Amino acid sequence: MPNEPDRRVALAAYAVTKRFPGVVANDNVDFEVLGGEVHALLGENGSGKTTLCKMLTGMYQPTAGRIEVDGKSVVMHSPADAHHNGIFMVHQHFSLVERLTVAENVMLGWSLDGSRIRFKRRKAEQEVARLAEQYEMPVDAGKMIGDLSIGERQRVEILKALCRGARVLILDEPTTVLTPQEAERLFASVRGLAKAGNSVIFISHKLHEVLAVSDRVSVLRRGVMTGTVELGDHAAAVDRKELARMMVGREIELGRRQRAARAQEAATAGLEIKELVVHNDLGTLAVDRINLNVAAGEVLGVAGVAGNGQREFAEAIAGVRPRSGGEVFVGGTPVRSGRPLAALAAGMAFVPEDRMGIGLASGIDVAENLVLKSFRTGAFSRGPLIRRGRVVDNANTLLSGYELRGGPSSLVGQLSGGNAQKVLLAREMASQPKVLVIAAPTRGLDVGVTETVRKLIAEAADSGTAVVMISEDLDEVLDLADRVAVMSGGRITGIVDAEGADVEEIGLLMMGQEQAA
Amino acid sequence: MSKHWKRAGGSSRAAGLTATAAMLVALVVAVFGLSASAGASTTGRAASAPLKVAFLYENATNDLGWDTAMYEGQQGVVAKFGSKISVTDKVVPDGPEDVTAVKSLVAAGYKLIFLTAFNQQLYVNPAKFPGVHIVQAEYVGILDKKMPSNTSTYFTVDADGFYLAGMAAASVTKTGQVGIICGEPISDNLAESNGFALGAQAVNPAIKVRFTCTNNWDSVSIAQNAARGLINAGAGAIAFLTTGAGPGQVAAEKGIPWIGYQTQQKAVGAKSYLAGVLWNLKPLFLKDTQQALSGTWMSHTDYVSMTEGTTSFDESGALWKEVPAKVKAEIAAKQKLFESGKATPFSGPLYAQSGKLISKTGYALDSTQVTDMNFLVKGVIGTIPKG
Amino acid sequence: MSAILPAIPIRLEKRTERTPSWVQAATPVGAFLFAFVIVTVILLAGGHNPLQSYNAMLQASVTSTSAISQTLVSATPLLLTGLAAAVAFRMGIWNIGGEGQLYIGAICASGVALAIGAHGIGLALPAMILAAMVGGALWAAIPGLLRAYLNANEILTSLMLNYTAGLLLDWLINDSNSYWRDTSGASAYLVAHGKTIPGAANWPAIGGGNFSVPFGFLVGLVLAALLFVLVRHTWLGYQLRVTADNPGVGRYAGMASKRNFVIVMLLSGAIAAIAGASQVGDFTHILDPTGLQSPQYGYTGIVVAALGRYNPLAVVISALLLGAITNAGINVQSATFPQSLTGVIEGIILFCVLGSEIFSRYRVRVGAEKATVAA
Amino acid sequence: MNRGLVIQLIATGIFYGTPMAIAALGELLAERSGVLNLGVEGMMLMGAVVAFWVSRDVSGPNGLVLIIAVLAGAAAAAAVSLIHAFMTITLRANQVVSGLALTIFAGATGLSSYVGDLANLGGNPGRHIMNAINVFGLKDVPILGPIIFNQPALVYISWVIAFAIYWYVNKTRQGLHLRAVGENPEAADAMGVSVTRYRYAHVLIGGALAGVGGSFYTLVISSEWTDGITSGAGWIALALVILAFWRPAGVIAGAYLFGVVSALGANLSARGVQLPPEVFSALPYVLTIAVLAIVSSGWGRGRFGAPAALGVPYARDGG
Repeated sequence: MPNEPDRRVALAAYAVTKRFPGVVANDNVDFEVLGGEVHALLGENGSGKTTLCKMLTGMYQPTAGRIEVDGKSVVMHSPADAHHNGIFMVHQHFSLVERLTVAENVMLGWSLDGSRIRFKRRKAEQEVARLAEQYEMPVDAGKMIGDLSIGERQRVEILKALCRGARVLILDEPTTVLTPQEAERLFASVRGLAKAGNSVIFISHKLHEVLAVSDRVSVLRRGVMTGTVELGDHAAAVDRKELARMMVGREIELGRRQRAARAQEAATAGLEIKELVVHNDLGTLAVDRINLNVAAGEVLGVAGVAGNGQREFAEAIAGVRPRSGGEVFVGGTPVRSGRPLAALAAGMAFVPEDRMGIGLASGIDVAENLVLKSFRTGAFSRGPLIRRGRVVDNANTLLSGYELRGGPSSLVGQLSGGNAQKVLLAREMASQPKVLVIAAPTRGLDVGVTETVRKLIAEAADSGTAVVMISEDLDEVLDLADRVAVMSGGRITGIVDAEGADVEEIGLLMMGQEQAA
Repeated sequence: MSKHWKRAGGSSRAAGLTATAAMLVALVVAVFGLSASAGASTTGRAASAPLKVAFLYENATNDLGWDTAMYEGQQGVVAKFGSKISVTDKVVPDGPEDVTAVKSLVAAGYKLIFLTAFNQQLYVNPAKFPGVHIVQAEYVGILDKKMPSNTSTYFTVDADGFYLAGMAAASVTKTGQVGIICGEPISDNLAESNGFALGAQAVNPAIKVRFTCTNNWDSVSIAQNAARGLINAGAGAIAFLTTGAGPGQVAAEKGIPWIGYQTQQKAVGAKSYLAGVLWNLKPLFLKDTQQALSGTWMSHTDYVSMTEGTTSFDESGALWKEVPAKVKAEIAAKQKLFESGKATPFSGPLYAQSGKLISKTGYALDSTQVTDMNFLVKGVIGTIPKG
Repeated sequence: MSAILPAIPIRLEKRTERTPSWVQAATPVGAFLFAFVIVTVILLAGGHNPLQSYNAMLQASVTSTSAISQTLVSATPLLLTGLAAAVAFRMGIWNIGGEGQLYIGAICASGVALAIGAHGIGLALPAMILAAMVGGALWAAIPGLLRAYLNANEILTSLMLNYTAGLLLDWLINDSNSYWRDTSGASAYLVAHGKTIPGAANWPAIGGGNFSVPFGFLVGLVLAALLFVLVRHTWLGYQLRVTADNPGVGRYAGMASKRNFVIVMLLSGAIAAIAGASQVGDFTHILDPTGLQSPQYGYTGIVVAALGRYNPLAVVISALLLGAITNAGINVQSATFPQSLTGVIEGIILFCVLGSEIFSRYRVRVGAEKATVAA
Repeated sequence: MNRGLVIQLIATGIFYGTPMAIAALGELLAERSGVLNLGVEGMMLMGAVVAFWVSRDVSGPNGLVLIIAVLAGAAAAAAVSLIHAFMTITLRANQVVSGLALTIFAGATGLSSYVGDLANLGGNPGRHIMNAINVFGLKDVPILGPIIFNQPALVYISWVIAFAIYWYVNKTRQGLHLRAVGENPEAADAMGVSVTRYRYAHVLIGGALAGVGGSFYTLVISSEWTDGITSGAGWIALALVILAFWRPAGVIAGAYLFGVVSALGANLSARGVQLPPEVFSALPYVLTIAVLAIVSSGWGRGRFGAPAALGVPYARDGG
């Protein structure tokens, strides 16, 4: 049971506004965090919750309004100012230096014993080990960050803040990289911190987490604070639909996809994977003998915590990464390993998780990105030359289904995350693929685009494409998929039907516990 | 979606680039144009047209070596003829830009041009500038086997000067060894090195003469490296044929007597400066300028050394006092013979390093044998790099 | 957002939309004006009359046909090494090896000229260019392959190869009885030099009287046009642009980014080598180590490419500009106007244009961000 | 006899390696902060010309004037490196092109030669020279004497600088911040470390040390000024930083190796063994390419590779 907060306002923002060129990220927001309280900040991606927290930590300066610490108005120009006020933020992608040890990362920008110059490595490691013990965040202080797992890295991030005497700790979507059990242990630590008098701001867009850990929850939608709800002892009684409405504004039919009654048809073979083995860039085993079949028109969800081989699995199927072993068949025909063009020819489409990293060339304009896979067909060339007119026409026809800000000649690098995903999907769907492999389809997209993307995936499946959807967002997988395969440690630990699946069981599968055969 | 994006997108980027190009060119012409009209022309001719004389150097004229010696010649000409002539000089790194420089000088009306470096002759073909007198240090004859009529040249071989230097060095060395840095293994350097060796052997027949080539003309650090090499190998006194006073500096630091070359260099390492083989090119340059002024200039080839007074032996070194009186007298006597042309360093018997007899007693090498010398004399430790 | 000078309320704001074309045109012009002002100040400080110096520089490089021909002599190698650097830098590949590739091109071209030059220009000229391109491409292949397959930084490997090529050049002429060295005749012992290529192999210059365009410059113009079309309008150029922008996307789309990287490096090396062939064919007609190494055409070519923002057509203009400045520098040079001033002027122009680059990516905002703090 | 040659070679190697070592130590710091500066040759020449100017014009006790000269050279080179810092850190210009521009602007045919002309430094020798000192009178001790105890002061200062850098980078908080700024500027920024200030500071220190290295040529090796007197040492310094895997001790060892190799040719030819000098001169460059290939391939990248953010301009808003 969360304890009784001591009513002192540790950190607050009054009438705070933040304007970026062309968008108002926060509009006249009031937000108070009491001492010793776990205060959740709930909101969809793009609702402005991260921007608000960046202002609370001095990364950004508010365009209007003021920030108060312990009742006094403060102006913070940099994270260092925030640190002086005891405010620390743990980001989603960690800011750790790969080639330094845990102790060195913790000591960065801070002095252990107040000495301005000397940095004694051994003493620092002992101190960090002691603090790790004290906050039950076990981690080896002498190891290089490069050699740590994702969970350990997150603990180092939190430890960095605590060691520096954080009184207000802001956690930005911490559980996305954790298994349910690791998330549970995190909630326990967070409650422990609160009991010790610190305040914790818990940013999330997952309802069940918020209810499980926080004393109060404030909800942000499109940069406006729609309300603060007391949870405390009657958490269970809170109306979830009400909170969702506050978060999303209108009754989004997030309901589950109506399964076309297709299960009975002869399951024409879409994608077949036999004994797939793949290694990652460092040469270690990433995918360990996976066997899967995805029928045409079926959506197979692949759930699991990030970093369990999903990325290598997707890239190997799409031919971007060579397979160390096993076979892949599309509509019965085998696909050669490590040959993106062969996969393309076989009717494979691939929307990667890292949109700007692999999917789109940011320095090239939209029109030319849209022909990335089709320029070899000759439809757009006169001998070796590019027929610019044809390329732009193609862009216009493909993008007709989406309202895309900026024309075909605007650089992809200048598009928002949502628009980029639209361009990517438009291109991949253009070739009416037999198989669509799509990773993290809606990460970082605002609600409107998320809806469009989900509709597209559903349409693809209904039109007979075999869809493999890899996502860390369990709710999204359960909503869209027919069956859910859970990956852990590079293996498929179990396959369950999405209809009425038990989250607890999936959690265990994610943890690597093999499904009873 | 309307089609209007169709053409606009692609072309806007191209428009930007052509705009850039047009703007750039317009600016350059405008800015320069402005200054052209404003600047008064500076190349108007004065009343009685003075003869325009130019000197073209490959290195800065203060390198305390070859170019400084040439510059002293230039200053002699300016001092002598004053307002009757107008003199300029240019420093241009060797390469096609030598031609640019000469063309611009000819266009500006220069009638007498002194080319001071061998490499310039790889590019500037005097035959292409008929109306201009061109004076060169040594005629290399690459572009034109036969020397054009508008060219004259002087050929400096200081074997005699270095003979005297060899005598002095041999008399003061404490290690029974002397050394010489030869720079490029070209014929006159070999002749000067052999002169140095023969002079040293005249004073001390058992003397060891170390010879090293750096294949580099003007790099200070390479020449100094070679000087250190010689001293480490035991040379008790050193001389050098590379340009610049770098090796003298090293010798002074290690207290080893050294011989300066081409121009007065003792300031660099005065305390152990022994003597110097100095150039005085004024007589040559004055003759050419006088002839050009009086219109009686003809092509000529001078073969200059002590006899013509263009090479002198400087005895103003701090260590000169350590040369035994007997040797000083012999040096003075030898110098008079060289200056009067009655003697040459290469009088027989003369043996090559391999021991082969080059010329019998009583016979001396003739000038062509000296200008094409490609061997080292007996007793010299060192090898001429291949080629 | 980061403030340039905290004191003065000027802020840089990242442009979120495409750079307007007037800005693209105005920035280099602004940069030149700014450089022009600084150079004038330096000339005044050095005791020179700026107008007189500019006038003399102008007369030396632009106003008369013979001056323009001389400018072309300096501009030709700069155009070729400029294009070589532009095509590589445009693709995000830092080929600093233009200087060494130029030497290798000169060695190959002079070798071929000595061998078959006597058979007439029709055969000699194409053979010289081809030989140079092959040599330059192979020399550039070393940093290319090391970077593509061993991930070795191409900046430093190509830099080290410049010196190695220079030493090879010295060795061929000064230290060995190599095929290139002239060991016949008396002059062989006066100064170490290479054999002169047969007269028939000398490259023709186009144009009569005292206006002549070196053949190498025409080759440069043709190359500039070809490269512009290649990069902008061909699918090979498209693939090169994609792999340069993001090798990951290249692999995803089935493009061999490693192979494309090496192709661009070979192309860049080949073009730089043509500059070497042109030096031998057009100007020196002999393989001369000092003549090739002292002007540092390879490094100045990078300056030319940067001034032209790596766009082949703009590189033609910046090559002409730097050629004019180099040429003018020689003419204006006298005891009072030392040759080193040209290097200073070139450096200032480059710094100003380089600095102006930022204004096309960022918008300048005057006045501090309005962070009003309520009482 | 050849034992004497070996001792001479090592002593000369240390002597000629020192200027390159000092400049490379400076470049090491700049690169550790993530800024590549190809202008080392230009900065060394600025240091050389200004140091010589002071040595020629300032009269006073030899030791004092030499100190002033070295500091003046360092300041001049640092001032020039400020241009590169402003270009690449504040204006985020391309570091490769800016570095090359610096060498053209200040190098052998640029500002350093212009200063030489203005102050008419050529041809007349400086009045002060830093000679080898006889440390504790041990000059004549058989083996170590000439190598260790008979070198000019700057050699011993270069050892102190190398150790100070080792201590600074590994044993101080600021050194830790420097490593973080070079490896992952975003992380350093998030922890309140000012990336811009660190990069400016270390590019300037790099410039100053390049100036000290340059002054070695006009105060120690010789006391005269010629254009481009460092003749390429700046480029070797760049190679040294890689050969040493960005570690100070490696820089010193590599520099002395280069010194010995370049001295070897001259010493051998003085003893009658004439080998083509180009072979010796080419050795260091070929060696660097080989080491670079090994270091950058998979095996070496983890421990020995370049700082991860080398050459990448940093801007908080993603640049």
